[in-house]
Amino acid sequence: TSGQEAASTAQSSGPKSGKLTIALLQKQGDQQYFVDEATGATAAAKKLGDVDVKVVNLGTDANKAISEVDSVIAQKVDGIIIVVPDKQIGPQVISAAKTAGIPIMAADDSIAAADGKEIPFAGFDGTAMGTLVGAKAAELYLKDGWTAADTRVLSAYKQDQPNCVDRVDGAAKAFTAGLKGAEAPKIITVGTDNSAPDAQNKAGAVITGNADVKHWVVWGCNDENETGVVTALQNASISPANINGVGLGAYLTCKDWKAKQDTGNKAALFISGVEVGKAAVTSMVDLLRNGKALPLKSIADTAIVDATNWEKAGVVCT
Amino acid sequence: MVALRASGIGKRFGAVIALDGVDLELRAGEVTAIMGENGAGKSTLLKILEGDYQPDSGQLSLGGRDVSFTDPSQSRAAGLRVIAQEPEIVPYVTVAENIYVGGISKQGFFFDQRGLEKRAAEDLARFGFDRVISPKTIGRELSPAQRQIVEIMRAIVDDPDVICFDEPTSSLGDDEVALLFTLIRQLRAEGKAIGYVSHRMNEIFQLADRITVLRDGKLVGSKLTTETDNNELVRMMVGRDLSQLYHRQPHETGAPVLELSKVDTDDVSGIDLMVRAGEIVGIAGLVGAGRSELMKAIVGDLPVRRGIVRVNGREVKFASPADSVAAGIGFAPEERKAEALVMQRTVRDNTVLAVLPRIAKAFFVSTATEKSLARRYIEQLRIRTPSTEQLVKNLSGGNQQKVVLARWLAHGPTLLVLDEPTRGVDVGAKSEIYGIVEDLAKQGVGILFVSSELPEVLGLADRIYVMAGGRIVGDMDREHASEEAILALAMLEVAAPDAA
Amino acid sequence: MNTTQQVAPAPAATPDAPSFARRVVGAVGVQNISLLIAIVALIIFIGAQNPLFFGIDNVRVIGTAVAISGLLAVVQTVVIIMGALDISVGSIAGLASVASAMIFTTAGPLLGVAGAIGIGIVCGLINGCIIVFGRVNPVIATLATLAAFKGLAQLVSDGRAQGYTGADPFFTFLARGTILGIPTLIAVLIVIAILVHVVLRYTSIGRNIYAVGGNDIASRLAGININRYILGVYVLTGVIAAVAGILITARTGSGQPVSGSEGLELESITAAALGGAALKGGKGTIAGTILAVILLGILTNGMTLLDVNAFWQNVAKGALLVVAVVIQQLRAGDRRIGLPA
Amino acid sequence: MNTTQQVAPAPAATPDAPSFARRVVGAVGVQNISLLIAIVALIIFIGAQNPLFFGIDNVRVIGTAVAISGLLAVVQTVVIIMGALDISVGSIAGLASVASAMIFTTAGPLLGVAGAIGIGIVCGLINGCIIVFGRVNPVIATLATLAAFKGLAQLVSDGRAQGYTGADPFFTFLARGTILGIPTLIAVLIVIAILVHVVLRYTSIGRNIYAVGGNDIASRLAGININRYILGVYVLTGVIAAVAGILITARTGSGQPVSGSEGLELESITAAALGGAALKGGKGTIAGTILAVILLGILTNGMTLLDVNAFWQNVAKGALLVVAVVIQQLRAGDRRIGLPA
Ligand SMILES: Nc1ncnc2c1ncn2[C@@H]1O[C@H](COP(=O)(O)OP(=O)(O)OP(=O)(O)O)[C@@H](O)[C@H]1O
Ligand SMILES: Nc1ncnc2c1ncn2[C@@H]1O[C@H](COP(=O)(O)OP(=O)(O)OP(=O)(O)O)[C@@H](O)[C@H]1O
Ligand SMILES: [Mg+2]
Ligand SMILES: [Mg+2]
Repeated sequence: TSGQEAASTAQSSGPKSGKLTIALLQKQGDQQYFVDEATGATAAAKKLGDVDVKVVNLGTDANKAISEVDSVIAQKVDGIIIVVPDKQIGPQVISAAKTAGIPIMAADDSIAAADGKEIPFAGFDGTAMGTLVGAKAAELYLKDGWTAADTRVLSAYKQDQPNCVDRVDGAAKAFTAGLKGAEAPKIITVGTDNSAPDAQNKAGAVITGNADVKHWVVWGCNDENETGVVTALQNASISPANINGVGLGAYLTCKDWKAKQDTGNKAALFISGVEVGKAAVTSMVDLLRNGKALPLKSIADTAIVDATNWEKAGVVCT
Repeated sequence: MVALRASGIGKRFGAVIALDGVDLELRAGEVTAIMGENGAGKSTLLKILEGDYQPDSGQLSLGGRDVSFTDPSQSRAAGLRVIAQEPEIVPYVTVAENIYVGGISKQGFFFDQRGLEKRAAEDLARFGFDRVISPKTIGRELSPAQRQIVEIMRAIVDDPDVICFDEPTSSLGDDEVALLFTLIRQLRAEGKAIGYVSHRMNEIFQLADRITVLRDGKLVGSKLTTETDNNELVRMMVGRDLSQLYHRQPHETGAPVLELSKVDTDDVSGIDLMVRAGEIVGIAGLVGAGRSELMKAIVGDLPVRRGIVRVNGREVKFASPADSVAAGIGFAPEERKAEALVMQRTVRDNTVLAVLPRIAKAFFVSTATEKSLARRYIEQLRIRTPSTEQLVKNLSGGNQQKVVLARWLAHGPTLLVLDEPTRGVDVGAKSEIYGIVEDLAKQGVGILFVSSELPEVLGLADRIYVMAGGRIVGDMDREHASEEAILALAMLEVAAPDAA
Repeated sequence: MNTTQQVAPAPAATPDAPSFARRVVGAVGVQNISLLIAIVALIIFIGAQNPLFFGIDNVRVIGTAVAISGLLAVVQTVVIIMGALDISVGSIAGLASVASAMIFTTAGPLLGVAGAIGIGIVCGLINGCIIVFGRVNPVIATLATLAAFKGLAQLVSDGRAQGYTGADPFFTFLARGTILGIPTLIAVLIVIAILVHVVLRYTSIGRNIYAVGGNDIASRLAGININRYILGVYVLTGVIAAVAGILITARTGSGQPVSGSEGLELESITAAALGGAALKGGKGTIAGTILAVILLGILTNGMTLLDVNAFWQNVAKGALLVVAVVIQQLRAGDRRIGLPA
Repeated sequence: MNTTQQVAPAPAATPDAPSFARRVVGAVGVQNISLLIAIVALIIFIGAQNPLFFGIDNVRVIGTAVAISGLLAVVQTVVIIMGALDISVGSIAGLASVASAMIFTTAGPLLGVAGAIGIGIVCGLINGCIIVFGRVNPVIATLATLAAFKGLAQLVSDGRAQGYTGADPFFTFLARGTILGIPTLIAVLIVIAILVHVVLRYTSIGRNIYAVGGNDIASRLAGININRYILGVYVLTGVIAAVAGILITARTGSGQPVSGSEGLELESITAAALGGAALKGGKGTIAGTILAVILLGILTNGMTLLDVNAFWQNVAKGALLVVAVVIQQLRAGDRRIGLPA
């Protein structure tokens, strides 16, 4: 066959009773945020009763994502929630699920079918995350009264990861916009492998090349990048007062705050993975049991947190 | 007719002058022996003929035409083959494929395993080697003798005009040597030009028509075999007379250092054997009799399944050679390249390998101590090497063998087990090695050695065991031993149905 | 002088009607038998817990999931038999993936495929030339090109997935079509595996690859042009890696510079080694490699099916790998000395 | 008996005052000379574009950046000299990193360090035992434990960064302190490199490691207990990998199960190979490896300093690696036959 056979779309026919199995396919399933998301999903399932959540780690592998979608379809799960490693595979994933007649929703990264129509989504997508981070960085910058001439922005991320690109691009845009017309400092991008030591190493070289800079604004694709750069700055004897780092995730930045350290990690975007997981599973079960359509966008709770309010916001610091 | 002429060949390796203006002629229908001490340059000369090495100076001509080969495939195409001193075997393919390696693609794109095996069987049968080796055996399971035969077959099946043998008999037993000689005579009769390198003098006089002698990389001269004799040859090679090969100093024997009673291993069975302090015990037998396996079992390399082994009166169970070395047993294995030498390391490293813990002070070893130790044995065994720091892989075959012996002389064992100790060693050095062995025995060391050269067994051993089919089939004192007696025993038993 | 029997006992040579079981073992090979046993055991274990495992759908899923890494494992086996290694296969696949999608976008599917394969040939040639003419050890050479080719793929794609092939009939056929009922992906793997198997086993080229890997000195002295074989095998690797890249594009619907191809080098080496290829060269079979690929595929699929946590999956995979190889080694009955080959 | 002189002409033994330059080359080694030249060329090139490169601060930055991978490269060199490979070093480092942070949180820094090193020993022992007693090829064995140890690290940490060591004086000293003006990280690397160098070069243990790598069977027959050496070297690797893990914890301020340690295996192998260690065993030096580590560190630092895009960095790194090794090989003047070692 050519593979293009019209999908005999047996659209999920009415409410189901009995035991439900929902597949939660996650990119980077070994990262803290996604571990939280899986925890939230499982917890919600337990609360709803008679629901099984099957958690699958896709790493950063787009090909594995396709294989695992096929796999859970063959296993006849009742619903699929997917966090794609790459938005571009959206059409393939969606059409596979549609063909099999299994409802699908996206989490954390929205995806669209071949016709450009986005499917229901839970979470908070990369650009939106970046926007909050950039805005916070701009706010701090203005508050401290820094000037473009003696300030540089360090933006650290893994450059071949689309999610990272979305985030830092969003941050850069929001930062410039948030300056309210003030001249924007130069943004230096630092390519890393998304780990803290590598961010620290790479930032070290950049700092050397910009020895005359007084103030630093820092953000990154995740907390590892941001804290790595901040550590490098502090190791280069730049005082925390001259660093405005805005983390993403808050799981590493919180450690400084918890220990009451004077730190350049001034704030961080906190997204509750637990809440995203809960929201996704709850809506999916609602669809399957009660036929209630999936909400097109359920945006999770997000908050910029800092040393004063991180605990209240629900950040779990291990 | 001169089939191959090399004139003025020169070759240096760094500071070592391996060949210096050497001339060589190989005539069609004649066997030309190339003789010389270890390191005289014989193998280097053959590798230059083959195109494996490029000469620094000189000219080659083949069948009257000047040639220069940059790769062995070219000399092969031109009808010249060299049988290397160290056989190179492809480990995980059959003997048949090993024999035709490199030639398979000439027989067409598709590979016909059955056909190849059949051809190999025929070719082996043609030269009588089918009794020693099966075309289906896998390369890495071959014994040294079988490897050598594969190497020989590889050259022959190509039907070249010029064939050079580099010490083909050093790991063969009398039986296979006889087959090989028949083969070489047959080739000579067919009008092939044959070069033949060997350290066994008697072979030269049996086989060669002409003899070319090298010394220190220079040509000493060429003679017709009929116009020369043993003594003159030795003089030409070594530059002096050798009074006698075996010294035969009387020595006292003491308490047993090694006793085996009813020992079985996977390859040998029912072995009773004893070596006393100060006694030289030889083991004779045909190739494949299980001698090497027995030696390895004694030193703990192969497991002893049943029976009792006593060393210095105490029962031992060696888990590995580390135990036997610690118990004062030294073992020089048969396959020096695979089992004895670390080819990429220096002469010094290889010499001191077994004594490192002893010469180390709190784990630290002094290079000066190592060097002086290595130098001592370089002198004593006349190892031809520019320095203690030469890599062993750059030594000539015979000199590599001497390094193996040096290791165990340095170790100073109470029992020395030697498997084919003089393999590839020149006459002069042999005589010295015998002298050293007898000196050791005089100092009370027990010596157990395996040799496929019967004269060596007869000349050196105080007592001789004969092995066949994995058993000891007889033992005799040197007074009662003779080549005939040994051969009769070795072959009689093998004829009996499935001795193992 | 009738010593023949003892001197060369060669029990395999004397056809004294071995039992059927023994003949089967002989044909499949000891190593492969262990793999088969492991596969059967795993199937029974997983199937007992979840009968869905036996569904024809699931068999297809496993097959398509292993197709891409299987292709690379097949070709890595050839490289390993030759005594070398190609660490850059994943990067070549990534480069081919973006190239196929980008060329496709402007010039259609056929040129997209042809272009990707052309790039695979060039990459293979580069690897081969560095090794042959630069005299660089294969591991270092391909470690270097692993970085270089990856960088190139990122450069041409700016690090992003490129194009959309999901609407193209040809790419859709690759990703989801079938040939005689067999999913195209699996069919491609089967065809290439059989071709490579035949070449290795029944042609002089294949036998010479074994010879080069087993003993390069012997091969050279016997007149085999080793350099030509090295170049040839690396070009083959480049081509098959490019095919893998095209399949990645087809499956994901876009050209992926890194995602989907990163890490394939270790996977392919693992499969080849588990399948019995000796990293020292000269030994290995396509059958063994394919069995290993199937074993690993079933393992991954089964663990997801049984809902094993991703972290436990790592532990279980490592442990199973060790157990499988240990059993293999024990059954092979080699002498237990020196460093294991 | 007066032929002796001719028989052993020994020109190298006679100290005929070789030129100074030749003696230097002899002491440093041909391979290392190429690396030194590459380093100097790179320094001049980068420094010419950005003089800040020469700052003492930047030297510290480079030094601390390479410390962790340098440690693993040193110990990987030992494994490679022995003729084996340890692919699991990164996973051990990750496991040690989380362990050190978790134990620290409840029991203080000393126990944290001790616990991590204990875990390193156990991991090394596991690797060694699988190889020695399971008779599994080192590459496959450590590929398997790469997965298993990583899974363990993720399991104990639940995939999260653990603890906070940034406020602890000891861990801060490791991360940011100095010893005699030298940053602690660099000092640790220097001390361990020198120790390993001395052991390899001047002790019977080291010499036996070279022998085992050069010819394991010959070493065994010469009375070396090879299994003990394999076990010992893998335990050493485990310990040093654990030290690397502790340093990762110190640098990042928390125990990282995967981040920061993944990929260290290829980096360490690359450095060792570039430094002249032969993957077949028996050859390699710590000096060469350290030079290679420095070369790679300068390259990464310089490219970031000169603002080279990460994608170009990959291409440049691959290309430079090839160039460096090709020059090395050309200078070594080995015979250009067979597969390059
Ligand atoms: N690759 C090499 N590098 C350095 N020196 C070498 C090399 N090959 C041979 N030599 C030296 O050249 C000399 C001649 O060696 P060759 O192997 O030709 O001797 P040979 O006559 O065959 O000795 P043998 O009887 O021991 O086999 C020796 O001194 C040897 O050490
Ligand atoms: N590496 C090996 N693997 C398998 N079988 C072997 C091996 N080496 C020898 N054999 C076989 O073991 C038997 C005994 O051989 P062994 O080498 O002990 O005989 P030997 O009397 O020492 O003769 P040789 O002079 O060939 O060493 C023979 O049948 C031989 O084919
Ligand atoms: Mg020779
Ligand atoms: Mg023998």
